[in-house]
Amino acid sequence: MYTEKVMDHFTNPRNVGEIENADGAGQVGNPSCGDIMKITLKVEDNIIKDIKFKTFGCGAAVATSSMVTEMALGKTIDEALQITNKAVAEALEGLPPAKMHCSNLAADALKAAIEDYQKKQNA
Amino acid sequence: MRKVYFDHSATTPVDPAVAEEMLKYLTEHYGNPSSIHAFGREARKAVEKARQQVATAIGASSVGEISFAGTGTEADNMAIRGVAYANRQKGNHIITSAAEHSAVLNCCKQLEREGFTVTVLPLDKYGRVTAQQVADAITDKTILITIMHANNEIGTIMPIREISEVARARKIIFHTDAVQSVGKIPVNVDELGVDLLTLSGHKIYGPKGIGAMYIRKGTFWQPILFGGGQERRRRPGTENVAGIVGLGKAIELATQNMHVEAERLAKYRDRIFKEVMEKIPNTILTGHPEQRLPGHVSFCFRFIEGESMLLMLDMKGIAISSGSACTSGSLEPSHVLTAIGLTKEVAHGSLRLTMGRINTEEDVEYFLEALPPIIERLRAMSPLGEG
Amino acid sequence: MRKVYFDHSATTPVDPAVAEEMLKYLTEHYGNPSSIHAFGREARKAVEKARQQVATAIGASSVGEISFAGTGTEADNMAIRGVAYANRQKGNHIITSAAEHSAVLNCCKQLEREGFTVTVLPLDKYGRVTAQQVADAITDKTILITIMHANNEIGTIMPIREISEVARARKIIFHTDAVQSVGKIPVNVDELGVDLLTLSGHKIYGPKGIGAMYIRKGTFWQPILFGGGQERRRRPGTENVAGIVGLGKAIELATQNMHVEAERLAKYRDRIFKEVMEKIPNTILTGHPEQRLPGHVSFCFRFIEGESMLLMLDMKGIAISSGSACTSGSLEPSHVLTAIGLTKEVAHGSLRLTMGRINTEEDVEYFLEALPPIIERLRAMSPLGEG
Ligand SMILES: Cc1ncc(COP(=O)(O)O)c(C=O)c1O
Ligand SMILES: Cc1ncc(COP(=O)(O)O)c(C=O)c1O
Ligand code: FES
Ligand code: FES
Repeated sequence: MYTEKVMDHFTNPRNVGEIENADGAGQVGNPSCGDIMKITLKVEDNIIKDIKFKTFGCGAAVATSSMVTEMALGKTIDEALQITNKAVAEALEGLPPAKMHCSNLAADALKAAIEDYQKKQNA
Repeated sequence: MRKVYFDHSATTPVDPAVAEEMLKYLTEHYGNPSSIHAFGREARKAVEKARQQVATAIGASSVGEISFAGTGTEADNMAIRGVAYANRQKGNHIITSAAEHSAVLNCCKQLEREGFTVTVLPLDKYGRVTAQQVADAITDKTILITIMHANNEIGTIMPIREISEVARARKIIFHTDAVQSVGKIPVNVDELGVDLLTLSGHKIYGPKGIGAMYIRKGTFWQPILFGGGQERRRRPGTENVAGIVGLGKAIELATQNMHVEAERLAKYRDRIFKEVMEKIPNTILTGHPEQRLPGHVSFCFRFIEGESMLLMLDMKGIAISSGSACTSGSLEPSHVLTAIGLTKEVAHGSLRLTMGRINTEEDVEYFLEALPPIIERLRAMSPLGEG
Repeated sequence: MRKVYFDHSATTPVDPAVAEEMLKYLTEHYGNPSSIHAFGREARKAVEKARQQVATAIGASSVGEISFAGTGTEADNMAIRGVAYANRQKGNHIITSAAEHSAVLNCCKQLEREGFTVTVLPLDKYGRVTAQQVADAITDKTILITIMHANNEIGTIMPIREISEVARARKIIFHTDAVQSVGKIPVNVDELGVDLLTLSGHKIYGPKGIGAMYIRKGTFWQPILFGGGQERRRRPGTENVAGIVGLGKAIELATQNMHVEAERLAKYRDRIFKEVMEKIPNTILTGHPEQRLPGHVSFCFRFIEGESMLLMLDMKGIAISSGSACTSGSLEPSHVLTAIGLTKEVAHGSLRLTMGRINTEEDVEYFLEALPPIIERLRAMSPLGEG
């Protein structure tokens, strides 16, 4: 059902947790749907220096969260904003069709965290 | 790695003695039971022997009351739609429960589309309906009551006897889906007081792809598939001889060992309940604590999602299932779990562990060691909860 | 005593290689394909492999066009009733032939009871319908044409390609029952030009109790059984994994060996026809002399009745069948035999001999020796004829 890459990220998820006093935080999804993803970031010189996630969801949800944090880490804000749902799914060597919505959540959570960071910067 | 199969309500391995019987009817006695030559007669004999085995196991008074079908689902379709169409002149109202399997619920939905009216009775927190609820729902248009014997997801056993008394008193045809109860707890059509009863081979160490319907003599009914005259014109198509032989043998074996096996599995079940509830906080037992199938354990763990649990247990070699429908790509959690009053959020964290013939005490211990760290790990990853 | 099985159109022995594959999925890889744990994934893989084997064998462009069913009969019900119900808005007229199996004819009869109109095309003396007959029968209410590929009783092959061209030109959905042709003669859904095609495992050295339906992508259709979401929501119920695996393997084997085997059996067939017609007077060859299935031989012997012949041959160890429906307790002879213009009296003396993989030249010789004295004996007993 899942690719090896998905299972790897599910089994050994990267960047699990929550950054205290994060520069940006984003949460998407809702528990009654069975998917919630929360991403927190640390940004220095416009570069994502640290990123962590927490996820309530299926195997695909966990793996996409893990993957999106790995992809975003070390990137500039602008680069990170370019990460698409499709790119996350591709980096995982594909997801079952029924699970594509889980990858949507990952990129959306990242975007929400970055927007939160930008809002705080502009405030 | 140790392999522990804890998903007997999903399906069971075919008992080696059953497989052996079946094999003979694949390669050796391969005749078509409708043929009158020696090969055909041999096959016919085997089919009729199996029919007798099923009749005996469920206490039917005659073999003529048993028909074989392609699956438990088809047997449910036969029972429900066959009664509904045949009794359309008398009325169009059907009573069922929110606990039913999709094989029953989706037949009822189809009948609604065809102009029938369906009352789906709500469940109490243990997953039961009462005879009183049924009595209150009956109208003078009611032609069929269909309530399952034991639930697949939460293991709860329904008070079928009480319900059938209501149905009898009002002269309404009563069907029970006994797919999960046959071979695990006593099932006798007269003691239960049912007019129709359906069962499936692969839940009782028989093969997949064979089911059976009991129909009490004199019950108004008509077929739902059309073709040849097999199964006394009740279900057309060349008989699945090996499957039928397998079901016959399987139901015989299951009922023979039932009491000893039920006691053994109930002990495991109660131990798991006790230890898990003690060790893992924020756990909810689903279904009835006592009125449940012997080998059936079900929980919801708060703050986590079923599929992730399944996958992690799978990596430990433990095969188990979840009522969380996330696993099937839909975001709807099990209709049974929400019907017993759980929020969707909680229902998403459901786990169903169903033990059977191949399980041992060691399996139980292995599971009890494996589970807590998995729950802990997933909760640490979860944005929900107290963490 | 020698045992000669000459009833391959009724059913076939399961090929040992097929049985071996199946056995693994009964006792070892017994998971439910819907389960996401390792046991379930193993079963899912096997089901999808078999789907590919079926798709390849009949030239379907995608595995999504193949659904498994419980029997050939169920597959016919799915195809015919599924198309009829789904296209009810467009029209209510169905065209079929008098040659069809009861699985098709009785679906059509049921649809008539439900308000559809059915045209049953008459047959020529060989048992065929022509494309012209079909064209003439089409009305602007026609939603489905269902004509079988090869007939079970008389072996005649229908001009499916020509008929499908007519159907295409008029944009009418076309189904063929290929239960008897698959694995015996080339069957390719594109070359035949069909939208739906049905087949059955036990006619091709696979198990009984498994069938399949091909449905061309984009064809309007709806399910006829209700329940879980299996088979892409086309056919609910836990998949008969071992049966599906068996069908997949069987269709692969049958299509691999088809040409060599067809040649071998056609030789036997032609020899039997020649010698019997020479040796036994008052014999009528039924079906088409050339446009027929390779291993399929059918006659009517005047002045005698089928069941008596069958029983006498059976006593010689020869398993064979008769189109005489006397065998099922009704006095009506086969509808196919009367449809090709035989009188009831003649039709009663029918014999069908269908050869297959397990038959040898010696079987043929044994039969050719056994038959004449039996016919002679029965004719001597008969009040009819010249005697
Ligand atoms: C032409 C034809 N169609 C349909 C069927 C029905 O198949 P099954 O026996 O698998 O239901 C048969 C054989 O019985 C047949 O010969
Ligand atoms: C309660 C209940 N009814 C019906 C069914 C359907 O049986 P089958 O899978 O043989 O179609 C099942 C199992 O899947 C079940 O648990
Ligand atoms: S989180 Fe529910 S399907 Fe992925
Ligand atoms: S003569 Fe007895 S059934 Fe036909």
